[in-house]
Amino acid sequence: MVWIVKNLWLIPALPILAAGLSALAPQRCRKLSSTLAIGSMVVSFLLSLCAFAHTLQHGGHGAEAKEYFNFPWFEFAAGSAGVLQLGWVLDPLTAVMLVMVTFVGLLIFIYSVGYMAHDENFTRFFCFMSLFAGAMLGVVIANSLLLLFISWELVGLTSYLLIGFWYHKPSAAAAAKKAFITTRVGDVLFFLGIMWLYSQTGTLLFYDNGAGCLEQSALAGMVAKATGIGMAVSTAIGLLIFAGAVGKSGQVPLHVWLPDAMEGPTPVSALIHAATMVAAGVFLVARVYPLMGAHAEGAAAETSALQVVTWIGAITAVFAASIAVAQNDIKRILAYSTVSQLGYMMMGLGVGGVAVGMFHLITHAFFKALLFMGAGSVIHGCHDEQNIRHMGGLKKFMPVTFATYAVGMLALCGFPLVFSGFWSKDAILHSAHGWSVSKIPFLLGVAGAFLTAFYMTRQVALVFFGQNRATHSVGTHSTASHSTSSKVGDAVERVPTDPHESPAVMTWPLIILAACAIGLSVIGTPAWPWFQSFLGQHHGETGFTSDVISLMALSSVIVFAGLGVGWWLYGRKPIQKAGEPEVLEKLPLGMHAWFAKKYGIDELYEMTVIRFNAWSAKACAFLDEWVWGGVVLLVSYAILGCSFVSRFFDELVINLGFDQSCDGVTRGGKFMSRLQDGRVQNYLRIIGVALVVLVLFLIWGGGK
Amino acid sequence: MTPLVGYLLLSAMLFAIGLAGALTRRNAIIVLIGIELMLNAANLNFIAFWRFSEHPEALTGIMFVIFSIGVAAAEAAVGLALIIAIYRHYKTSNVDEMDSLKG
Amino acid sequence: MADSLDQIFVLLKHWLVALLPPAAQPLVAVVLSVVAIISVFGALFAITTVFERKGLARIQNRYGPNRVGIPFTKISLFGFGQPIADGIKALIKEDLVPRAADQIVHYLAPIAMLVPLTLTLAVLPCGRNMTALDLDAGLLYFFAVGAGAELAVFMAGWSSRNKYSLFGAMRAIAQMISYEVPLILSTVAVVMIVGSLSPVKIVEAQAGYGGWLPDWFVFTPWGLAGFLIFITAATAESNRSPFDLPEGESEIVAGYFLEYSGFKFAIFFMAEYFGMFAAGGMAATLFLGGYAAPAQWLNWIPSWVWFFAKTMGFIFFLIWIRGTLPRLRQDQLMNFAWKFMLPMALINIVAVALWHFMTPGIPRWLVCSAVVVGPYLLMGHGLMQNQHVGKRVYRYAD
Amino acid sequence: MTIPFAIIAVLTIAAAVGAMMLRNLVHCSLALVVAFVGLAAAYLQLDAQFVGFAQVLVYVGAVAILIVFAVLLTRGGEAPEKSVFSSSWIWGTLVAAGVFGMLAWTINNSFASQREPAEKVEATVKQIGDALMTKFVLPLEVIGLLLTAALIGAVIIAMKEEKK
Repeated sequence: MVWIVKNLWLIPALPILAAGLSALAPQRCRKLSSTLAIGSMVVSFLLSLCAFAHTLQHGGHGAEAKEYFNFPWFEFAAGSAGVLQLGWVLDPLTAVMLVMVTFVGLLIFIYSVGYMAHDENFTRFFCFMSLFAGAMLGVVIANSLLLLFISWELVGLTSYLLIGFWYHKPSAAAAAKKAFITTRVGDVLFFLGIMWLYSQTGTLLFYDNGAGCLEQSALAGMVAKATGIGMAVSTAIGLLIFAGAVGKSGQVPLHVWLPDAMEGPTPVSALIHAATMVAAGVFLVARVYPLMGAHAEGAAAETSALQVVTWIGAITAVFAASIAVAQNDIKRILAYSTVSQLGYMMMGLGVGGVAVGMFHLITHAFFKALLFMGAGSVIHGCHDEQNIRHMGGLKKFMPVTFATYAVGMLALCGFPLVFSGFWSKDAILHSAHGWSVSKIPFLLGVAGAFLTAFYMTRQVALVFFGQNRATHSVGTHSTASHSTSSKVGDAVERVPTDPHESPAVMTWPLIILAACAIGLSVIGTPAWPWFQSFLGQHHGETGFTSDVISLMALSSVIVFAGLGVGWWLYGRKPIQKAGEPEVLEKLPLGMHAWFAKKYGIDELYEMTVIRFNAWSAKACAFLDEWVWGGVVLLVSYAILGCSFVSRFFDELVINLGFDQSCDGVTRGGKFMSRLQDGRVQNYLRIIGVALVVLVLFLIWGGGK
Repeated sequence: MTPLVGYLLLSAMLFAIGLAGALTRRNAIIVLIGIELMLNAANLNFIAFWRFSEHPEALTGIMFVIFSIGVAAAEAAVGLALIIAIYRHYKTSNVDEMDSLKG
Repeated sequence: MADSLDQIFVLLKHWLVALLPPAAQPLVAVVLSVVAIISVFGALFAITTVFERKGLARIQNRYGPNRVGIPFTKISLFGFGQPIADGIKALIKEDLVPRAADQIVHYLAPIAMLVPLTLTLAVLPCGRNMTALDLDAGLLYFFAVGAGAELAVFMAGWSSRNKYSLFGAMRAIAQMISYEVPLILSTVAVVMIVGSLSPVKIVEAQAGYGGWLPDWFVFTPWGLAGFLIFITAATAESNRSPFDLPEGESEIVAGYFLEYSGFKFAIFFMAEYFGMFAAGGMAATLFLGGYAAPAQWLNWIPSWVWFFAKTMGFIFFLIWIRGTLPRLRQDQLMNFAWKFMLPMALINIVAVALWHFMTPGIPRWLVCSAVVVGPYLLMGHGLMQNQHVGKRVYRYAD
Repeated sequence: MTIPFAIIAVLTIAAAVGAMMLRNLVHCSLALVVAFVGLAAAYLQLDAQFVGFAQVLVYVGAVAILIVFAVLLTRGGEAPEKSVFSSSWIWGTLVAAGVFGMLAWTINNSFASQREPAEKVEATVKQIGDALMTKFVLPLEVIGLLLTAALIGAVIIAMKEEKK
């Protein structure tokens, strides 16, 4: 057992330790806490590089490259069955995720040193951030579904803390609650799945040389059994676990929390969207992929849970992209694009296996972090302005941000050949095209690609081109007073000034990420699918076969179409004032309105819940007022009648005996009250007597 | 070695003494002391039965006593705190006068 | 030769016991160890008083006791006759008991003070095979019996019917209870590593000589932290300066033994010293390798010499501290116990657990040191930040 | 019936009686301490070292101090002038005597009196620790929880309620 494998736990432990220490530190020690967080991230990054190198030179591909280290956690019953085991696993999947998370996280930390410079809760921020990163790393290295779930919930908790970081804003508090509760919905099902899995296989370890729940014996056992509604147990469990993933990585119908999560500080959004939280869901599906893909021998592969994954992913992709078209908040647009990209990843996992989905996850992590931090820099430069209709023409004010942002945007759109996004998305589309069940996911994916290109062009055009529309209505706009109380620097002066470029500590991470967003494209091209084979997926054909070429051509055409339409609508003659009507409002049958209010999903949820509440309340009121009320009324009338009759009887007969009975009751009460005099010792005495009596009773044959 | 009966009688005696004190004394603290005595008598029983059992290696009696000592400590702390609170409220620690439920 | 010198007392005892009829042997063996303990530590007590007075005098730049010698001669034993003279004085001095005092309790208090502290000495391994009472639960015994002293303090303070005695007793009890917690927790660390409560086993666990240092626990991160916590808490446990509030002359005249005079007072005095010996011996046993020699080539020196050397070292440390540090304030005392020592002891336990579970090597050292030192700095920083300790300034009325 | 046991028993019972009968509350608690020590000695007689020491540590070291503090805090330090026994002490004594009679009678005619002790038992600290960590781990957790709750509860109850 190699040192790195045995001490893999150090990677998440260090950030968590840093969090603990900076939690102890007094609020003034800003530099201390940031140093702790960044330092721990650096060390974790180096460690995970060691791990990566280890998996490389141990480079058996795929399953045989797994190394894991299990230890008994505690023992709740005698025997080996009662021992609860935890552990961590080091395989290519883990290694890649580790490097990605630590690297992106590190850049985001550095970036947020600049971004949060004015916040007086700096220390708390870094404490939470490193806890967040540590929890995510815990999810990544876990070899036990239980450990994974623990870290998973830690991620949920810290996301709650961070989204609600500016808790003095009611919107932020509400968003935090929403995120927490929405993800809970998924997690409950996830937990059910875990318990079911445990009851089926008796272990929660993924790999435990042969005994793990993802290994052949357990899977075969679960596939053989069938649930009541006919699907295999493995499929049912897979679906339950997938529900957790749906909640965490914002798939339809649980995507509602993700856009609201924008209320947190921008580095948080970057971390949530790029590296940690939403990636956790995709990673979970990839981790339990054997369970998801398990299917009976006779049946086709698509009978497994993967089909659901594919459909959900595809729907999410188009759905969210179409919403993003009509948003005006720069961060919301990115949020919805994240949702749709996550849809792509799920779809990739469903149709193409681990490697395809994970490749898109990795590339997306880089350019999405880039986009968010770019957006953050834009917001920072525009004095906390978030509405893109109040920006414009920033190209000349912040050149570095513009350049890097453009790179990220092109990567997200999948601009052909040089950007990593193109290759990863193309791989997904390719395998979707090859999917044997139906072609609809492929078409949805294509549509999503078009929409992506379109709305990104729109955003960039509105933000960076045209002339600056910021001078009016700064401070009046709703989001303009964003976090004034926590950003000391901007709280004092709200005079509209020219936007400015951000400090170097914020721009350098952008540049590095931009470089990655381009450079990553080399590791996954069809010509040299190193990544795929590293993750242990042996493709039938590699290299540019004819249909690969044709698909690439098709998607390039789609992308160019999207870019072109976007530019034609927004870039050609940029809008002059913020108030101008949206071009898309000319679309037929009020589609734009639908997009703008997100298909009314939120309204739908609230209305349904509220309607139901109100209706049941009315029903109860009705019952109470008429049924019970009526009964009571009737009874009372009956009583009145009876009493009227009985009065004579009463006065003549009862009264004679009544006084005596009263006296009897009084005497009884007196006697009782003597027993019940509130003195402890009397009670104790009675207990003593009772004990004697009881024992004697038991001894003299009362026992049997 | 003293026979089991000796220990049982000793603990019964202690139990009775504790009970008598808890029943007859006025002061709440002494009542609590009596209860502590009764607890200890029970502990003595546990230990004695453990020592005289067929399977002493099971350690059950010892464990019982360890846990009951812990519980007794908690009980003493809370009980005395209650007595002090009552004293602060009624200016008395006499159980005969603490017979009303409402403060 | 060295071995027989090492075991000389053991052999002597066996020889003496063997002289007697077998029926009486166990009893006599016990009596012999009791006598040995009482006489040895009594003699140590006598010598230590002189050393303390002389040492304090040296620190305060004056002469200590230097006159008392053999009567009717010119021979002065550099003042080492002093304890005898003091003993005689204490014996023949009038024994005053306040009229209002609770006679019985007032009489019992010194005994109740001295007996437990003497009993604690029994489990200390004074040398190889030289443990009077080799218990499997020795450490527990040590603390259990030592806890009796608090009650004695209360008896003394309460029975004197004197305001200051009662204050002193209350202070002493609060202080003892508060510092008993970190004291015991710091020993838990050692117990976790050794896996036994028996002092002898603990000493044997530190017997080896790895590398250029002996395997004493004080040479590990957690051991060092535990040692510091232990000696601090032990100093407070035995009411020594700078934790000597219970007998602070300037505030409460002499604390709980204010109303005692003559030999009873001497007993209190003695009990306090026995407490110091017990603490020092336990510190040596737990962290400084007990009777083990600090280096291989020093093994020819008998083990009991090492034990008593380490114990007396602790005593001299206490004397030095007493001559050096000012007295704390009550609230500082309590804050220090509950807000600093207790968390540090708990964190130290975490460090021990890490130490136990990680593979030996540099990373283990680094991680454990980080776990111990980081909170130490942070908490120290947090506790000191709102009190400004600066240079004392002298102002003159004008 | 060995000599040490006789001494212990007499001492313990005498101390217990004293703890229940003495007028001065502080004397009562000191007598109680003696009774506790006697019980610990009885445990040692029964080869239960660990429990004996734990008894001393917990009761003499902690509970006795608690009781003494409570006595002083409730002005119990000086002996009251009126009777220390409650109005209905006769009944209490009778009930206690009845309970004792019943217990003694039961013990005497129970088959337990024929029990023979296991010749050599030892409960080393290591065994106890192992048992606590494996078989009795759940009760251990629960007791820890209980002690924490008791600590907080005691503090909150005894806290001085602010003047309204």
